[in-house]
Amino acid sequence: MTKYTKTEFLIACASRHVKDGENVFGGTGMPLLAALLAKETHAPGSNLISEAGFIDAQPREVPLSVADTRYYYGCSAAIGLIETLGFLLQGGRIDVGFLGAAQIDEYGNLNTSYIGPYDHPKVKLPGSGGGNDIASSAKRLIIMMAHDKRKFVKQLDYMTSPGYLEGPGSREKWNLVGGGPQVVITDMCQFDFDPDTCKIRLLSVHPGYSVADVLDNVMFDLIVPDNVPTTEEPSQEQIDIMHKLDPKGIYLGKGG
Amino acid sequence: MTKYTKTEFLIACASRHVKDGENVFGGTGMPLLAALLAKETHAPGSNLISEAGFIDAQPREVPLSVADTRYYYGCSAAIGLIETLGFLLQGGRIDVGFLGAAQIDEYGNLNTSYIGPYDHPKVKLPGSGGGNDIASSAKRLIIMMAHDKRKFVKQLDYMTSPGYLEGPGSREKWNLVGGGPQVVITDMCQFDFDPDTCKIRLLSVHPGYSVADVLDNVMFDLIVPDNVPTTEEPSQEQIDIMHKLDPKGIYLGKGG
Amino acid sequence: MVEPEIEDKRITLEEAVKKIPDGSGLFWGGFGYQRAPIALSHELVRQRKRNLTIYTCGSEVDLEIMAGAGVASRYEIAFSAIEALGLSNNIRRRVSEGKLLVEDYTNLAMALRFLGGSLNVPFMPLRSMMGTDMAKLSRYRGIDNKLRVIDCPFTGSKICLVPSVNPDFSIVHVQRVDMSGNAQIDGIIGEDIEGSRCGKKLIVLAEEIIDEKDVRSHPDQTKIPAMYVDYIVELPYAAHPMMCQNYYDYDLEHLMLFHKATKTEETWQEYLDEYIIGVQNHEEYLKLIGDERLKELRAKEPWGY
Amino acid sequence: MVEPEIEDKRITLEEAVKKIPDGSGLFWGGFGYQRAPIALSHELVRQRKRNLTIYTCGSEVDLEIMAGAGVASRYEIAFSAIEALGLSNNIRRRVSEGKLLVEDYTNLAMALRFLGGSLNVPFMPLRSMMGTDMAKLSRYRGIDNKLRVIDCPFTGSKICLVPSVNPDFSIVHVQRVDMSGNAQIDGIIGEDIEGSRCGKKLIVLAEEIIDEKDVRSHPDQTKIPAMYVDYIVELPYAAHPMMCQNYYDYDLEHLMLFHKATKTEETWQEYLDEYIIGVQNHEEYLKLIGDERLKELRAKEPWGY
Repeated sequence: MTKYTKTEFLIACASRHVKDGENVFGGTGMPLLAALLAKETHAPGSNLISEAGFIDAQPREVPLSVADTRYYYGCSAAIGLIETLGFLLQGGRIDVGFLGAAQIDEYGNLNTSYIGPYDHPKVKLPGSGGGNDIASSAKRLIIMMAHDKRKFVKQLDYMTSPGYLEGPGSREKWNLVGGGPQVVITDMCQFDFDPDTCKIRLLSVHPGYSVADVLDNVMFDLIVPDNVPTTEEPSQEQIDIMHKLDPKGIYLGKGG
Repeated sequence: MTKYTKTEFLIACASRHVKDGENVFGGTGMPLLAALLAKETHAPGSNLISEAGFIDAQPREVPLSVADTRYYYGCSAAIGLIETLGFLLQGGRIDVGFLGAAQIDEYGNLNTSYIGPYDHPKVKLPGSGGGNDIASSAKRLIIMMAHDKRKFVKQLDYMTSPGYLEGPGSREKWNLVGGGPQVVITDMCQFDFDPDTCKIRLLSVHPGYSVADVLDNVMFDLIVPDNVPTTEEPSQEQIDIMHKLDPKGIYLGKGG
Repeated sequence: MVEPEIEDKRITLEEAVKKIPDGSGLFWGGFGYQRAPIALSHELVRQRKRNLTIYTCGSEVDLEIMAGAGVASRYEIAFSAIEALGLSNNIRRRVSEGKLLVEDYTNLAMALRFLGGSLNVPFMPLRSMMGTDMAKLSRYRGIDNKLRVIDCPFTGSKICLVPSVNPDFSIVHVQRVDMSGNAQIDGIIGEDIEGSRCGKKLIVLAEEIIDEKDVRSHPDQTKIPAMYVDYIVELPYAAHPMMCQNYYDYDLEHLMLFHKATKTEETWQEYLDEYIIGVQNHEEYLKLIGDERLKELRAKEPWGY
Repeated sequence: MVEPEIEDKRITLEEAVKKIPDGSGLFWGGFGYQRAPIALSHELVRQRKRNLTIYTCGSEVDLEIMAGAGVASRYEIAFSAIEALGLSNNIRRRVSEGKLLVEDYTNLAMALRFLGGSLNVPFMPLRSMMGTDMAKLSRYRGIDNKLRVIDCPFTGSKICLVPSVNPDFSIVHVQRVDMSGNAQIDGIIGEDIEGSRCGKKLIVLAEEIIDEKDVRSHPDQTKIPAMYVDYIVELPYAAHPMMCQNYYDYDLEHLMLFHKATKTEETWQEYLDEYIIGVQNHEEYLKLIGDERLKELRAKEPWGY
């Protein structure tokens, strides 16, 4: 059995959701490593795009910012936001977007703006950035979150980015370009969404966790299918490639 | 006395309306030569812009098209229409635009689209191109036309580009960016516009023509001031420079 | 690392035009005398395409060819003439005959319609056209579908909305492209950035195919990333008798011959027979123009023409 | 030929900042770690500017500085964090204290607001924000002035309109500029094309002044033509501790020191005293960072960082 850290597990897990030939908004951090790992393994023809303006990037070192010059060398075009978020994303040409969040509700709506009431926020979070744009217009959304019960809420403090909003028909009502969330990856399990109700559903639990663990750690009702498989573990090859991509352990951690 | 052709006279006359430091849409033909002549004489700091995307152009040979590569060498930027017609022109940054027309009415409105009724046009003309954009948004408009009585009409067959529309307050009503026509230069005279009524007014007659000639050759009422001066003639220096700019006589004619 | 297989999008001009069904809408690239996709208009004629709608700001010789040969029946454009050379005679005749319908916009309006299409929004705001017949008369869209003048919900002032365009195909002619579609354009871009992104399919004509490495070592020069591009046609002198910066100048002699030929239906039909229908393909057309003439037109350093 | 006198628009950083009155609105250029006008935020602090409104997509260290030092009281932005390093601690504190009001938009919404301002139209259409709290809650503009969701007059579908921005000043940091203002930007442009054109006055910070001939021999590289530019400040390492492609990398050590310092008000005030208020100008700041460190950060070929 391969030895792996939690971070390595999550990156390998996320990378499997990227398909060959897809146009991917990678951002930074774990999603970026997941997208790069996919490109180095099963999806060599995927096209890594940074919203700052880099198209088909092939960084030799992991960038710290979506605008990091590390994205430049070997990319096929370096343009700007109107191109990436306007022409490409809103134009319906982005297959996969990655987002994180501080809170998620049962329809996959996300909060990255405020903890506490809007009028007197306890914590100002980073805000949307391109997140609402990506959640509105990417064909599929992959959400990566730390699994803390207080983050899986019945009611968001603030809805920054649309999942399925109020449920079936909501995205259509607002004429949104993209298809909505496909999967939520936490350090405990994977969720997907029930196509009829648009509600969050358990997809798989990670090794070492049970369905009961997950149910104990969400604050909303959760659809649990009869059979919940165990999430696939990373291969040694995946782990080795990750560390080649992040040799300094910027995202993977020094311990590796 | 300097000898000159009608074309040389008109170009010299038009060039005097360009001031130093101004941003000028030059186009092609006589207006272009007028703008270049101004730059080579009294307005060295004027900025010649082609709507195709050339900024601060300094062509060594006269271009035949607003997109002619002859505009490129030595210009300071080569961009596109959104830049020139959007950011610069609609943005209110163009001081002078030049236009020609097949018909003009007493408010300086122009027809460059159709002769005859719209439903069964006798002649399809070039259309607006950037003309309506320039007439809407340039701070001042300089109009150059061949003087044929049938062109100076009470009622346009089609209004392509706005002069003062229906008169005082009309441009404000439509929230137009630019200031409207300043001067009309024909091969017989110059017109300007009465600031109170926005109606066309005789400004000067060219040598060899009388006020009566002009009155005989317009189909609308014309404001004629008590004193109508004679239009200034071109200098030998202006003529020499023109021919340096158009050595092949593309616009000046072979006879020179 | 797994090397991705680079998709080769190159096809022939004949194959490209076969993909365009009768009745299609086409964004038409180039501006004025620059980078006009003339060779593609020739092949549209040879394949006897019909009822095309052309969307562009101000193409010239190509619009004359497509109107004159009956390929296009609708133009949504701002301008038709050969600029310094004079009026578009074919278009003038076809309009009078009722065989060509022209919906008139301004250059900025068309550029914004392409920008709106690229942004996937239904309209763009504009401060031209208002107060004139351009905002009152429509040839075939119907005036409410041609544009709307509204009171701005933020300022209360008048503003014009023009509907976005997402045509079936975009046709763009560039200097260089790699075989996956990353395209470089030298000099002015006219409305080709927006035009290349607004179409449902994009066909790129290029003077030259370059190596992917040349693209990736100068990413700032890529004006059209490969992900927009469906088909590539390598086609030297694709713009003749118009110009292509850093490759060749316009052929003034041929342009004048062309313009003269369009003056009557009879002489136009002769031109059509000799230079377009009478040749099998672009290579034969170039032979007719002659190697020597083409060499004379080659761009000289540092002028680019 | 009469040679035009080339206007020299160069002024010092101190002079540039003196031109910005308290209460001004500023477009703030750069994106993420790239070409951030950090040095200008320092000088705003040194000159004790107050009540500025900053318009940008997602600046980072500079937004932290201006919030932390009390220079800005309103942000219309999409994002605030130091990306990989973590949250914006100063902004978080100032928002909780009620000293900083943040009006939340998305990156695309802000970029379009600048595009609308550049085009001199009152709004731009957008397909984000709808259905979420971003379209329901406003911090200070009032919701009807923050955006409008309307039924498209052409399609009947929902579309969001965001109001254009024409701030008093645009601040943009570029690699190279000639002394009349023609500016070249290497690599990604973020929202700086639109941002540089939407302001009433434009101040350009540049790493290097180049000769006008170098501009005019490569017109395709001019990203901001001189006619938009009011003032130029030549300022090497203007983005430190952020990066500037082809000139220098980010200073990760200093960035981490900065981020750590913002964690408490006390340590932030120490940073402010030592690195910003405690130095006379940008040159002294650079001395504090040290020549050796700056040399280490210099970009290496062919990577550009």
